[in-house]
Amino acid sequence: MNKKIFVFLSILIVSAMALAGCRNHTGEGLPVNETEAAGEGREQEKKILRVSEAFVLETLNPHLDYQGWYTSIYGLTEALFAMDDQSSVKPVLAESAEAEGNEWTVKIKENACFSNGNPVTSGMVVRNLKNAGEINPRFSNLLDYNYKIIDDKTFRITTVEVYPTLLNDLASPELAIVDLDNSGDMAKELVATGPFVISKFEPGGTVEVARNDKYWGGEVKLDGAVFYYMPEADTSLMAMQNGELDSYTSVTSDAAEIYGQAPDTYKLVTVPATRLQFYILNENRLGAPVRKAINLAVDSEAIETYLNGTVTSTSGPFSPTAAYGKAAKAAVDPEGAKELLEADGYILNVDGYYEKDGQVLSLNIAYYAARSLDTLAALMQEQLGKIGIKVTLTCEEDPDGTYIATGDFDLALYCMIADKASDPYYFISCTLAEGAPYNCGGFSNGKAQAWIDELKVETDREKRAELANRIVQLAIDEDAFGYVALFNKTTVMRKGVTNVSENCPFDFYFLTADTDMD
Amino acid sequence: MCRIKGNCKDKGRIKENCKEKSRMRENRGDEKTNKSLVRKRIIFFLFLVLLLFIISLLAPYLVPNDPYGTNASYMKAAPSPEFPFGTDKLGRCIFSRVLMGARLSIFFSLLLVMVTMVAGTFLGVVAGYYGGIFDNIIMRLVDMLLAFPQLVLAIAVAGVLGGGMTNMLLALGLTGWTLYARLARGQVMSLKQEEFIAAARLSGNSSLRIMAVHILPNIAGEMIVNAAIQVGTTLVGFAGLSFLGLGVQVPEAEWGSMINEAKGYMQQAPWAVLAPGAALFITVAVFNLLGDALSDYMGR
Amino acid sequence: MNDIVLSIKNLTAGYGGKAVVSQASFGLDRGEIIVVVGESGSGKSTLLKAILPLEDYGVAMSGGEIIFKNKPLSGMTAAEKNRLNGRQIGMVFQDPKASFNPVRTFRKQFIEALKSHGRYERELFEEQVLELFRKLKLLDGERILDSCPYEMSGGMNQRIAIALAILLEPVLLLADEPTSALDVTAQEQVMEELLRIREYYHTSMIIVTHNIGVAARLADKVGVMHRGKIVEFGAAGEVLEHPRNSYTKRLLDAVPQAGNMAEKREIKAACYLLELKQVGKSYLKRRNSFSALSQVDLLLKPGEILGIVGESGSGKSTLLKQVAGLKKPSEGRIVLHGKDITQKRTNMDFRRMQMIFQNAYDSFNPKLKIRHSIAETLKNLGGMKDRKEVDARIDSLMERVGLEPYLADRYPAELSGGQCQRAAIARAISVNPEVLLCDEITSALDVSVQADIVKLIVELANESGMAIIFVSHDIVLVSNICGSIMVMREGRCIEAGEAKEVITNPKEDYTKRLLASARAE
Amino acid sequence: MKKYVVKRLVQLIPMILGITFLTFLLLYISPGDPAQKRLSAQGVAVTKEVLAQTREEMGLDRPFIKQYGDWLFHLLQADLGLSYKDGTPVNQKLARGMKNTFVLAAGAFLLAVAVSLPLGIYTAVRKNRFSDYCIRFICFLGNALPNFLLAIVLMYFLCIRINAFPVIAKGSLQGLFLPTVALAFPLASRLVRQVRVAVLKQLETDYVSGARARGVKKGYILFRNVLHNALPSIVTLLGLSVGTLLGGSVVIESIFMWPGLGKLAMDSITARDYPVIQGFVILMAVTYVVVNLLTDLGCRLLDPRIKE
Repeated sequence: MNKKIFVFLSILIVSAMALAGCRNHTGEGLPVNETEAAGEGREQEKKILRVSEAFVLETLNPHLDYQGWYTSIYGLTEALFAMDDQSSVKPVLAESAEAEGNEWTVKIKENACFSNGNPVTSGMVVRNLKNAGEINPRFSNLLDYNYKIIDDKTFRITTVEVYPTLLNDLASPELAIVDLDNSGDMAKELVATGPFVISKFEPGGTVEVARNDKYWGGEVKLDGAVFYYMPEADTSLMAMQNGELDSYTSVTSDAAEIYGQAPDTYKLVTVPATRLQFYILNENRLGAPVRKAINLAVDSEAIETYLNGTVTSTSGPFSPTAAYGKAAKAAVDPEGAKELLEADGYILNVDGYYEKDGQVLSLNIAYYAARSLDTLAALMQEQLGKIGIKVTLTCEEDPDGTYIATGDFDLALYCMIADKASDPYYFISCTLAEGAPYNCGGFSNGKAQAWIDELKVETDREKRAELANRIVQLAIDEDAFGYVALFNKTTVMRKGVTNVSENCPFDFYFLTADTDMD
Repeated sequence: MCRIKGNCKDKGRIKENCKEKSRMRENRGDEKTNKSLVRKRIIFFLFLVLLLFIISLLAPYLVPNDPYGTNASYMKAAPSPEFPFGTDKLGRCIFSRVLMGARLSIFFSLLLVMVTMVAGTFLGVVAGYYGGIFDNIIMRLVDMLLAFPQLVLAIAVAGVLGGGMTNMLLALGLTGWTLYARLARGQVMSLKQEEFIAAARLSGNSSLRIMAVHILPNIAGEMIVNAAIQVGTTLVGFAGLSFLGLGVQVPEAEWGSMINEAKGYMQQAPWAVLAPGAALFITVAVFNLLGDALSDYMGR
Repeated sequence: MNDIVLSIKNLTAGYGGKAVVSQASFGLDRGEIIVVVGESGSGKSTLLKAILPLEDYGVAMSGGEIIFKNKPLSGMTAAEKNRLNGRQIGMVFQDPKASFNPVRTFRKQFIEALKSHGRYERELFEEQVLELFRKLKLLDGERILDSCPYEMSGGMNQRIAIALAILLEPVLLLADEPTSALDVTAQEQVMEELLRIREYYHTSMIIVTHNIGVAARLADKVGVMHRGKIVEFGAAGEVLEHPRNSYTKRLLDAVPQAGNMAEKREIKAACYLLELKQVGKSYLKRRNSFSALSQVDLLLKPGEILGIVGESGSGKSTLLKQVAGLKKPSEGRIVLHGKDITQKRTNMDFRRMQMIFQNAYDSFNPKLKIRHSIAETLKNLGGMKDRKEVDARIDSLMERVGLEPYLADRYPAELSGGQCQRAAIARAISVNPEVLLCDEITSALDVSVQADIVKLIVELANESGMAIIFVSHDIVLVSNICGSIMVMREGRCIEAGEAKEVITNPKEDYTKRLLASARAE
Repeated sequence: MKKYVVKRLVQLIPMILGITFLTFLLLYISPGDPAQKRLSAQGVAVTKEVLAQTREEMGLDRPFIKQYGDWLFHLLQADLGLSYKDGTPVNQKLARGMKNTFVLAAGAFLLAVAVSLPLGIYTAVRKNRFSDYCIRFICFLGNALPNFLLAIVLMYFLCIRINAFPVIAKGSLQGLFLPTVALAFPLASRLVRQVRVAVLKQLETDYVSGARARGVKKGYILFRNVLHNALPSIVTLLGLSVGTLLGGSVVIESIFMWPGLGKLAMDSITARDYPVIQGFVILMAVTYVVVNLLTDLGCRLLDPRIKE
């Protein structure tokens, strides 16, 4: 009798498994579209590059929020100008741009045209700039300027006051130039000037692009590319090892180590990028000697080794290759730091911490658990502990709403993009200017403010760089800020994959016409 | 006890004979030894639970090296005599961190289960005994909390109070008590029909005293069984929340966050994931086994 | 010769080695009915279960043999035994609801049983069953087949169970207390049905019961069992009229006889102790109100013993709960000592009126010792605070109800049914109440134990002069002890008055029917 | 019957009001401002004027009660509003999340039921025999193993080491298998024990020994009677487990990169995307009530006695 039950039960299990399995397969409601099976992609004659990306688009409209970054990564859109590997502005759709005072005359390249063949006219460019100004609050200043169409390929922009970094703004990927008449509501289709055109777009899912045969900038080597949405970095690592990916950026330190062990299959390229890890010292709470001691104790080289390969230690906020990145900071000197503290009246107590009139010198580091700031906090806690400063850590789920806004910290960690558009003014105005959102450590220096005002209107590039260096050096010498490290842009490429803008420090470039795979 | 519902005649007569029948079945051969066998199992697992608890209490003293001490030279080192479970990405000794993690996980799980059991049982008994509006309010509250996705609660609380153990205790606690409330209410509703409750009312006991002396001891057994099983679920709950980055902050050692950290470099240092994973698995297993034995002892 | 269906020779059987039945032997001819009588724990149902062993009964035969149609049972293989169940030997259970799956229609369960024995022919089935129902006087068989067991009353379920057993035409029918779970009218129908079956199908039967009345009505031969041994066996008339064994004699005397009537005690007091005026209780059941009790009046003088009789569902227990204050009446008033206690009762009122419940085990908190439960009543109502005084009072109470004081330190589960009820009485009288409410206190006990409890209650009443309201479904028992009687039917009091008067010439025909079926017992 | 259904659905309204108000309150008082999150999504700092302008555009400067009131007003017109994170309609995001989670949850549910029902019955029928103990041991393992640990280990061994399954689900059967197993195994191990208890409860009832005494075949007893009567409690069990599954185990979805409801909820909370969270909470409340209602109705059909 029992045998009969057992046989019956096993049939039930097998049939149910099959049912569950096939039901998934045939179900129309499959979330992710059907593409060729994993692994054999490369054997077919078509060259399709498979990439993973940690961000996902809901619509293709480049002007909305940061979506321009991703349409640029997908190789769909281009702006008038762009940033080259040495983070200086180079013309793309534009031919040239001259400025007298606050009047800029911009000429568009003769052969620049959209993927549907229509030429890029100055009228269309101005409409794009206005459209971006309307829907993207960060570029609302474009609406204050007035535009004059001179002829089909030239137009003039008059800014309210002298605005030397206009070209840097025009180089931001959010100001991509799109054929507004034929792209509909840009929810599913997009007609732009990039080397690739959209072939399949799943909102919030996988994106597929194909070669733009009518590309104005010459021959496009790849046939197409697929961008998978992979928020979890470890999953990308496993997919790459499993042969399902060809290249991706922001490689974690652990993954970098594994790829490093197989140089013949994977090519790793690490370039210091623009994302800066830095801390703000609270001048209202900490005396100058203590702040200097802290800056002497924090050892960014050691931190770089711990974060093995994902960051490069730095003395200033900008990459050393840039003209405006020449600031310098004192070398690490724990002993010197201790002497400073002792000179300031602190005595070492029994359990190894400095004390002054009964009060242990204890610091509170406020941080948020992203971009390895948590590891940085733990490492700084240990390094400061070595020079007798007791450190407590507070993790906030949202820094801007808490310690940045209230200033309730001794040491505040933050990580942000310092060099947005290869010009120093943006970062300095956000962190060092009077009343700047991130100047919450009480830094105020008349001389620095004067230089900042001068930088605002200075048009000459060398003068701007020299001014920026002077301001940053002042902040370092006053021990108001501590610049720790610049995140690297680490790109992994399977053997034979070339030109995925791996040397460019900016995150918003990836696919180009020259990208190739064998 | 057999409960005969429906409209059969002379309920008393049946109950008497059913009791006799169940008593007869009681003293059947295998039933007797089975009971003592189960008792042995319970004592064995109680011993194991006690052992784990003692280890977790003495963790700071048993720890071979400093759980928070990072040293660059031993990053992702394989298990060795000096580091019994090897080291993690920052060179910290995993064995000591697992021990410290035990202190955090076991102690707070037990604490949470105690608190939710007491609160849940109390509210359940009140709802069950008084019925009417009490019952409605409490049960609607239970429904609302159960429908409320625990995830939203946990993360929202993380936002309001910041990460750490308090957040996890609150997140799991706010919905944890509902299980006991529903269970206690059900038990009390059926117990209320028993004649000894009527007898207690007739001998002048106040409702409070009836609840405390007569109702509570009779449902305590069931509550404890569920509490034992709930400890395991809470442990996994804690680990799950810190796995999502909502739980304990970085330097603290908690099994869930250790697994979360180590899953990145699982290929070079699998022990960094497996050690906390195994510790979590064993602890949850022991509590589940205890719960299982207790529920057998209570007769299903 | 070969019409001996079953012969048992010095059978010993029990559970896990402990022999419950020892050296039992008797023979059963075709068409003969043997009734085995005995109290609970005498091993009578174990005997039955030894004949038809099912693995979940766990009954093991440790000696003697059972020969069924001259083939020893013990020698049979499991397969042979399986074919025996239901086909050759039918079984009827005490709890009518137990023999059927409550939520499947009778038709499906009948077909299932027939199919298992390969005797199901689709066309013949309908006709075959309806014919059997007509024979056994089960009216509108069609409706029965299509309804579910939970919709039918206990009595109907039992009769259908017997019909199904007979449908398989077994040679032998075993019945374990078939009537004890039913009320009087249903018992009558079941007994008639069994007699009809013996007449049509000559099935021989072994019926086990603790009720002497059933033996008198059905048995050809009667066996009396006491602690696992058959102490007496013989023709029904001979064993019941002039029993030889002393235990049988004591058993027969314990059965309440209709004859002896308690003479009414002369009651001195002028005013009434307890008055109930037009008391009613209605429940809201799915919007239509269903009245369990309507316009009941009751007058109780100090020291009077009032009996309330009625079948279950007649509202007698509900009435008692109203009097005790466990439930509030929907209409009417309850007056105790001239004070209206309908809505509000003080501890003083509770002290005056105490109640004893039907199931002794349930009236004690299983987690507390008997001593604690009684001490609780003494502390709350008796106002006794001092520990030693309370313990002394409890010991004297235990002796008063005929229990050794050390039993007070036991848990309820460790006492027998009778002992537990005595402890409950001790608790009730601990605060010298003026009224003692007894809710079917004997119906869960064995006959012999029943008699002792009743004797104790009457003694206590006479001694302390307290009044008693005695609720029961057994009109004969009530007539033996009560001065006045109230008969209840569907929530109404249809007849009340002197015990003698109500018993000798009842006015309502419902009371007549009650008396008739009781006398038959 | 219909009246009962209506009554239960009406119960949904106070619950939704209660929960959404609680969520809104919790999110409103927690620090962090959606506008800030949206503008500095890529770590680019934002000036104060731009922030103020966006806050005003998104209506975040309105008082708490007004924000909740407006949201409620729109809800009555079945419009869940636009997501703060990227301005797409909330119901579009929820629908996509729901579809993904449903595909995964349905697969896991079917797999769990297909495995746990037969095993549960089998262990009940062969109580306390060797097979019962070892099956219960495996299930007990499943209970003690947190699903995220199981997921990592499965992915590590099956994807990388033996390369049996693709890491990117991509909707192919292979891709879906691992997350379904990782979700189904813990659920199945819990269900087996609960089904066993439910079936055992029926096996020990009196009518089973009654049927055996009548010589009814074992098969009839087990499948027609015992299982049929055990179904109501089994259905309730399944109802409870559906609740947890549809919540979408965030962990499994994030490890296997499956953009389901759980992941959506997690992201929208860190981004303080109030409309999406509210939508998610309503979805959960509705699911909870509907699932409970279905289980109740199922029980009523199976056991007529529950009517009263």
